[in-house]
Amino acid sequence: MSVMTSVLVLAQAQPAQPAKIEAPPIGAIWPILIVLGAACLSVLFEALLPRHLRWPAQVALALLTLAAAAVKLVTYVSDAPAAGETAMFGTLAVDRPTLFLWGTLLALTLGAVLLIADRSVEPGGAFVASAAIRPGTVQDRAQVASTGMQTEVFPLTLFALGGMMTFCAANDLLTMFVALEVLSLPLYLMCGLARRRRLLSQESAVKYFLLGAFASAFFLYGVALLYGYAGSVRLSDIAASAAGSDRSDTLLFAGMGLLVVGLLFKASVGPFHTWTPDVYQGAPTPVTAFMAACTKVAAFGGILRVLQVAFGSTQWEWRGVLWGVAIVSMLIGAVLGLTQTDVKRMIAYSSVAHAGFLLIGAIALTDKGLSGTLFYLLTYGFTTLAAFGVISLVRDSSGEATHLSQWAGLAKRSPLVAGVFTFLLLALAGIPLTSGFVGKFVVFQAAVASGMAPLVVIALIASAVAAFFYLRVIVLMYFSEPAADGPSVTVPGAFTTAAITLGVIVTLLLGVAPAFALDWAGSGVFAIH
Amino acid sequence: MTPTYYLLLSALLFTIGAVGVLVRRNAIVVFMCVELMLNAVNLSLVTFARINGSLNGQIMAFFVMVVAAAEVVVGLAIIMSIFRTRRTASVDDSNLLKY
Amino acid sequence: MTGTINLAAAEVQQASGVANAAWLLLVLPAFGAVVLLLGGRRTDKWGHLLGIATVVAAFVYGLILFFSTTSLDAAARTRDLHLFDWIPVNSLNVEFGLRLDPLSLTFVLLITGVGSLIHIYSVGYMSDDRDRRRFFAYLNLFVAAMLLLVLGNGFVTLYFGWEGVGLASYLLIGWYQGKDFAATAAKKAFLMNRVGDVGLALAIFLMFKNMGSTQYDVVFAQIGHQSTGVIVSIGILLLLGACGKSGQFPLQAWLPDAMAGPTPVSALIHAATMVTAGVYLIARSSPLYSLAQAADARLVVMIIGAITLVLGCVIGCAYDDFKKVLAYSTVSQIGYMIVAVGLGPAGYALGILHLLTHGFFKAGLFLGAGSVMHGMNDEGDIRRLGGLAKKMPITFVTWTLGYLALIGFPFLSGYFSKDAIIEAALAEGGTRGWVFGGIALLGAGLTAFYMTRLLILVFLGKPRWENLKSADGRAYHPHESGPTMTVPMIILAIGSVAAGGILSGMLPEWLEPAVGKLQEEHGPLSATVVSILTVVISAIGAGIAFALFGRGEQPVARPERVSFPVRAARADLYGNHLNEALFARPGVWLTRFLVFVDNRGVDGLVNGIAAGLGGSSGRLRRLQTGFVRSYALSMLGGSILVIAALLMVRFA
Amino acid sequence: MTNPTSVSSAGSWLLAALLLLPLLGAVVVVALRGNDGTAKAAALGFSVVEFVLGLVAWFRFEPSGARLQQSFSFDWIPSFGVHISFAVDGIALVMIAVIGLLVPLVIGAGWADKLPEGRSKGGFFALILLEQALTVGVFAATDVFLFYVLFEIMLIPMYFLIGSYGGQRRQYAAVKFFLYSFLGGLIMLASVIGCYVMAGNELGKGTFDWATLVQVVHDAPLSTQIWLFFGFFIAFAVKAPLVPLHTWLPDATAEAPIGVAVLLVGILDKVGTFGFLRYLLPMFPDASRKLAPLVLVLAVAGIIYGAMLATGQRDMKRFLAYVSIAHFGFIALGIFAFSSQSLTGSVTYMVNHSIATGMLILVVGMVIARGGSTRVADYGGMAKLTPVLAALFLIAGLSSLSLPGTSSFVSEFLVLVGSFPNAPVYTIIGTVGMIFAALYVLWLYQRVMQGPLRGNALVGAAGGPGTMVDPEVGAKRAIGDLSGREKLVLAPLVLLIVGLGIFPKPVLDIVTPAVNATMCQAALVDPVQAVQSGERQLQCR
Repeated sequence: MSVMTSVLVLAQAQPAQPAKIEAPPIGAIWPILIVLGAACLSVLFEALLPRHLRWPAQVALALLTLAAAAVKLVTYVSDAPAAGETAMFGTLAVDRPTLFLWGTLLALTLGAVLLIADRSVEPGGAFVASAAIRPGTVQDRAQVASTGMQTEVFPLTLFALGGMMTFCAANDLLTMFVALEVLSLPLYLMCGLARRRRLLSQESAVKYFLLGAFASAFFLYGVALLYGYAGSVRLSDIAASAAGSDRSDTLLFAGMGLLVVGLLFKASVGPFHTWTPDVYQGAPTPVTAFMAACTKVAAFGGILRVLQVAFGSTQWEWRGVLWGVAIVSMLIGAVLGLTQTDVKRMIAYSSVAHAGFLLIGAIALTDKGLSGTLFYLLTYGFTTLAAFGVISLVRDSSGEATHLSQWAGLAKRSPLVAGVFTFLLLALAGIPLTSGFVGKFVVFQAAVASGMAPLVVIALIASAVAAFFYLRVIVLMYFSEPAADGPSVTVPGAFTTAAITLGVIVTLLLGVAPAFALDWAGSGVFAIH
Repeated sequence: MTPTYYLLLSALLFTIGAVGVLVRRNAIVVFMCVELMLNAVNLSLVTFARINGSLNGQIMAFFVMVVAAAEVVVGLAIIMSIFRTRRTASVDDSNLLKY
Repeated sequence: MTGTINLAAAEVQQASGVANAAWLLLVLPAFGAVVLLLGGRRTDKWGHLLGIATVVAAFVYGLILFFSTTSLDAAARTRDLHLFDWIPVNSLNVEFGLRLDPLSLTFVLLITGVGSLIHIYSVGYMSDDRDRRRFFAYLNLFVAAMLLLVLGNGFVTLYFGWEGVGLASYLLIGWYQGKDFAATAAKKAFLMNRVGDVGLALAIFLMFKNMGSTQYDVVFAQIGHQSTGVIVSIGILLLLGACGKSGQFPLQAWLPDAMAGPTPVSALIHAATMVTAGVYLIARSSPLYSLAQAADARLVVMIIGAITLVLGCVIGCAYDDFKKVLAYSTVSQIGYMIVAVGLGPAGYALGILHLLTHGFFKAGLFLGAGSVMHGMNDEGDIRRLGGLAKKMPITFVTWTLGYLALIGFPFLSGYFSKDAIIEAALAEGGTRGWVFGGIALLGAGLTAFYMTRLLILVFLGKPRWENLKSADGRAYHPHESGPTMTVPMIILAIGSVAAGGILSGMLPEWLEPAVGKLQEEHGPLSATVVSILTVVISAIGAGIAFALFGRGEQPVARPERVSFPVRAARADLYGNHLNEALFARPGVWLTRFLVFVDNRGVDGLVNGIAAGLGGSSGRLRRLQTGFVRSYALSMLGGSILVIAALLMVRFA
Repeated sequence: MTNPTSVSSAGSWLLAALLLLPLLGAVVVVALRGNDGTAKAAALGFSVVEFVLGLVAWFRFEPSGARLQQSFSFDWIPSFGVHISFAVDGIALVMIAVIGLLVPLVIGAGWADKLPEGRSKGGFFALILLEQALTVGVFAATDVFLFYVLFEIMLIPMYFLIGSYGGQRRQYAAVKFFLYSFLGGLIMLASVIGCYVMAGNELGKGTFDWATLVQVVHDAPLSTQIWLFFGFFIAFAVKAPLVPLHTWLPDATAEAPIGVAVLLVGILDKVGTFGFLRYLLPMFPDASRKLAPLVLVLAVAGIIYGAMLATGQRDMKRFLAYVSIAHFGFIALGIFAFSSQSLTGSVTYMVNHSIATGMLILVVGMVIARGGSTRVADYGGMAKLTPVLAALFLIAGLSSLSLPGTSSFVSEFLVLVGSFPNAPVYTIIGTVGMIFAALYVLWLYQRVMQGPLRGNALVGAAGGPGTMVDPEVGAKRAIGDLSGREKLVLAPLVLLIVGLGIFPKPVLDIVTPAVNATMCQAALVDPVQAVQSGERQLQCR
């Protein structure tokens, strides 16, 4: 509940007459409250429930929470003010983009929770029975065979989700910082919880944590400098100061630079992506799915808001720099993806390239750019989620078989899985009739409309390069002979099936009939108060 | 003595922290360097609060401390688990994931 | 000069009456070809009869058409039969129609007449070939295409027939397709023809560009209004086409090789009809060549004709292959015709006259050669023949008549047609007249020389074959051919004797509506003098031949130690070497080079980019060292860059 | 005369059926793939019905009617002004008819092919039917977005057709094909977006409707037009393919199964030249005029280069690819020579090339099926063993070298005669290409069909040297001439080659109005006006 308190304290500092404080209107932020409340409840479950009840209880709680939050969200949307409103004394802005992002996050988390909860693909689930067990020991080998799992992953997921939702609604930088930590810290932990290959899992946790903390420091220093510049951390105040302040612009731009670096890190935009491949590879696959889909959504939600609300008026100074960043990110993702031999790492580099595409939409700074980026996030999230879901199915005796050579001839073993994965890869490549194409299209369209045609051409070339590594997997699956002792495809249980199906259906639906989602994404802009 | 010196000191501390992250091998020390960076920011915040004549900056510094504390909890847990496994806290030993 | 021509062009009537069925001329032989080709082995038994029947029917219809035309006024003899719009696109309308006028009807009779004879001859000649049916199909195909060539009422229909006869020629030259040399000769013929066709095609394009049509009536009506450049260009491009088809310099090399085909083919296609299509083309385009502005084009035509004339004679003197000597003879005789039509109004009719007489005697000569080879195990080396006159009397007599006609023995066909050309060339006047007349006279002498050599070595002298065996090991048993072969030879021999005399009087007048009035000009020498001179020179040539070859034994093996001119002539005056050196070899090298460029250069670039990306990817991924501190470093570096850039943009 | 933008929706059910039937067919055939026999029969049935539908559409098309006929349209993505709208003009119609013709033949030709292990006939034919549906869509789409979508989608079945059913290096070829086309397509996407944004600026709301975009874009400033032109051009030039963007084609053709090679060269590649006509000329008339010399250089370079490389190939299928490259040079020449004759010639060239080269590929496939090798050096003297095959080979070859009397002549003649007034030098070089055409066709015919028996398979079938049997008789027994099925596959092509060579008017009548409308849209005027009368004159409303 730290967010709540922080918000209250900060709010008290702002008004001139503290006596007039009223109870904050919370109708708009029920979804956040539900998620965070459920997270706390979930912690209590861990503490109080007997071990064998925890898993069912946690799963039920998580699913119920998501459902309740979604219901609240939907009921709120139906009569929400079109221009959006602020809540919690202006620290949270609940406007159309926020609502869209919340909806996206809730839906993606549903998929992620389903993957996390699955206990059929890997008997007992993808998570270690007890995080305290040292890898390589007798206990470790025992826990691999056991069916228990560390159910703390559920509260951690809910906390992270709460942080993400707050992050994209945050209307001032301090709230944003706190939300950033709330979403990050659980993820650091979740990365280290894999049942198998624990060394890799722990390593990824350490790397993610150290780099994440490092990036947070940058972010925070940026906040400080901007505070120094504007005298406030509220986004609208910064925008107002940027329009006419007598302070040195050095503070503004240095602060902005540091802030943006922190955000870009979270969004795994190159060259701040270095954690991405290692962490994606090392983390348990359901967590990778959650991280890849939801963190990206939240981070870009924050980036969009910061750039549009706080720095819209200075865009001519910084836009060129972010052009460069976008190009670097696309090229790094596309080129380094070419030679990857691990499926998860490959998708990681793909996500770096996608981050570059998303950044193009984010720096378009138009309504079209906003709605396009939002739509892209939606499409990308579901596709990635499903892709990692499929990756978790291809296994051999030592767990997931993520090395590409093990995927050779998969289509002969399991045409369905190969077909689904092919479809998802094509979506990632941006082939028409998949959501990936529509997403790219709307983003690039917005970019061209705001005069970034050269950037779009580079992006398209990068897409073509990236298409190669997606194709390589398809070639391996379809046109190569399977290895004699290759991996088998596990028949997934209901949870994983549901998650993959969700992702695939959304990918297809948004590719074939994207109109309704485009309308949602374009239904409103950021509230500036 | 103008507040600018505090800002410079803060920048210096931040830089020292950043360089520390780059040059130190021990995970704990690296993590302490990150803490140093956060505290450098705190100094900035307080200084700016002073310059701006509002309390917000100081309040924010408290927030940062709380967050840093939370980070320590998580961070030490992670570092601990890897130390137990590898019997070393050197971050350079964790490089199975690469290329 | 132009007035009469344009008049002729303007007075195109619509065909009516019997002429309405002129499409039968095309359809009959084509029908035969289609039935024989699709019918397969089922038609083996009667296929050749169908082939003959269709061509004879076409001949009969041609005769009826001819006589119905002669009954018309001279002015009404030029008629068009519109069949359908072939390629209509906006301003371009290529009609599929027939032009029925004295010129085309003359050719119709020649083609179907000689064609019928050769069909009949082939029944005997090809009796041993199990694919005889297909042979007749091809011959029919040829007749149909050749008729289209001469009957078409526009340059595109002419082009259709032009390439169609090329195809038939290709198929028939390559008849013995199991043999590489036949296949190669066929390919060579087609290719060299294509070179000429490009000229014809470009001429057509020029016509469309400048006159908006490719039909004879429009083009000939408009041609007078065009600039000299256009007229000369079209004239020379048409000539290029004629060179290809008629084996004229510099595209003469394919014709001797074409003798790889069966002998009836050589007679029909490569002597009597197809190779004279170039002459037809130029005569057909007389409204163009007759223009005063086209004088340069005419000169080029004459030069080409004259060069070819001499070239053919010279090489003909050196060859030892029966058919190839005849082939070079054809080349040189067509040279005469080209010279004639190059003379313009003074020569069109003479060229056509020589074409017709040549059609008779050269076809007869080839059939005779075929008869000899048929009886001699397909032996074509004249050094291995000799003394066949007694064994093959009919062949000998008919052949000799053809021979006499060719060398211009007085009052036989060649005498009328060739003398007239020589005379007209001399009448051109001035140096030009002397040069071309002189060359033509020289050619007459050479012709007499090599033809006499042929006669002696084949029919007279000692039978050198008696102690030899043919390549497949059989002994030679020369015998006279059967009636299907001898009858056509006899008929052609009669033609060789009489055609010149009959035609020389009537033809110019008959052709007037098509090629204009024959303008008889009188040169420095009178007609009688020219005739006497020609006969004398021919006699000298024949005499030398008798002197050299008529006495004493001729070696069976070819003497290798010979003087340079003979060596050069044996090597086709280095025509093939030239082609080889100028086109074939550089072409091969260029192709190899381009294949290399395509694989290594163009595709190499593509694969290189791919490899470069892959390589840089492989190298860059090494930067992802796995050390968290290096990641932090890259982040820090990136941050510094971003901030520096931001500040630079702001403050620069 | 025709109003370039007029639309008539009469008979739209036909077009809808043309689009959906192969799709349905693909689904049915996949469902039946367990049983090869039924699946094959179903595939053939669907493709034949599709062909009949195509014929009906042809006869219901009114050449003098609206530019776009049989149209239908409904909203797809309203917020972006994207519609699912289809219609045909004369150019699209003839291409759709060709697709309808080729697919049953390809299915017939592939009837007895041996597929790689583990692949089913049903899957193969289903992919072909899917490809058919998509290509019909590409030609019929009148919404630029829809066109782009189908343009990219149609790569995927082809990718699998090459990659799953192809030869030794199929992976390389499939990926190369896909990436080449995909990159081209993506660059086109940039231009599509550019046009859309322009329309948005101009009209207040963006649209992808082709006719509207033509109106909006074709007045754009030259520099803008040039950029947009290049985006489309590169995509189409890759697909067509023009030199130097051609190197995917030899690999793809060489590795693809024969039937797929037919579809690739006969249909898929035509999308490129179709795009020249449908998109480049009307939408960017100024840029087209400005850049015509560039395209013409590439075109004639392709004619000569393709022809020379064809003669230098050792592999018959690669040979076919280079032959096609030369032919595409002619098509591009005609399109960018800007006369109604040359444009009509190019369109008919597209049709005739599909027929003639399609036949040549099928025939070569039959040769390969008998000799078991794609190398030219492994053949010789086959005409003796398989005279019918040799005859059909020759017919296809002659059509390929545009002998008069074959349909290709009509188109090549139109291209050249129409190009000459505007682009004489290029036309002359192109005409010289005719010689090369003769060279490579006859070279291949000689090597494969004529001369003595050569090659291990043939000589081996003859019993090898030193056997007592007459070698030819032996080989004849082992290597049969065409079967009835094979003859049936080739017969329609021969009929069309000859029929349209003698009487091309039915095609010309349908194509010319569409070409005239294109000329009007591009503000082009025929260089040669009619001499006889004004009625054939091109008039724009």
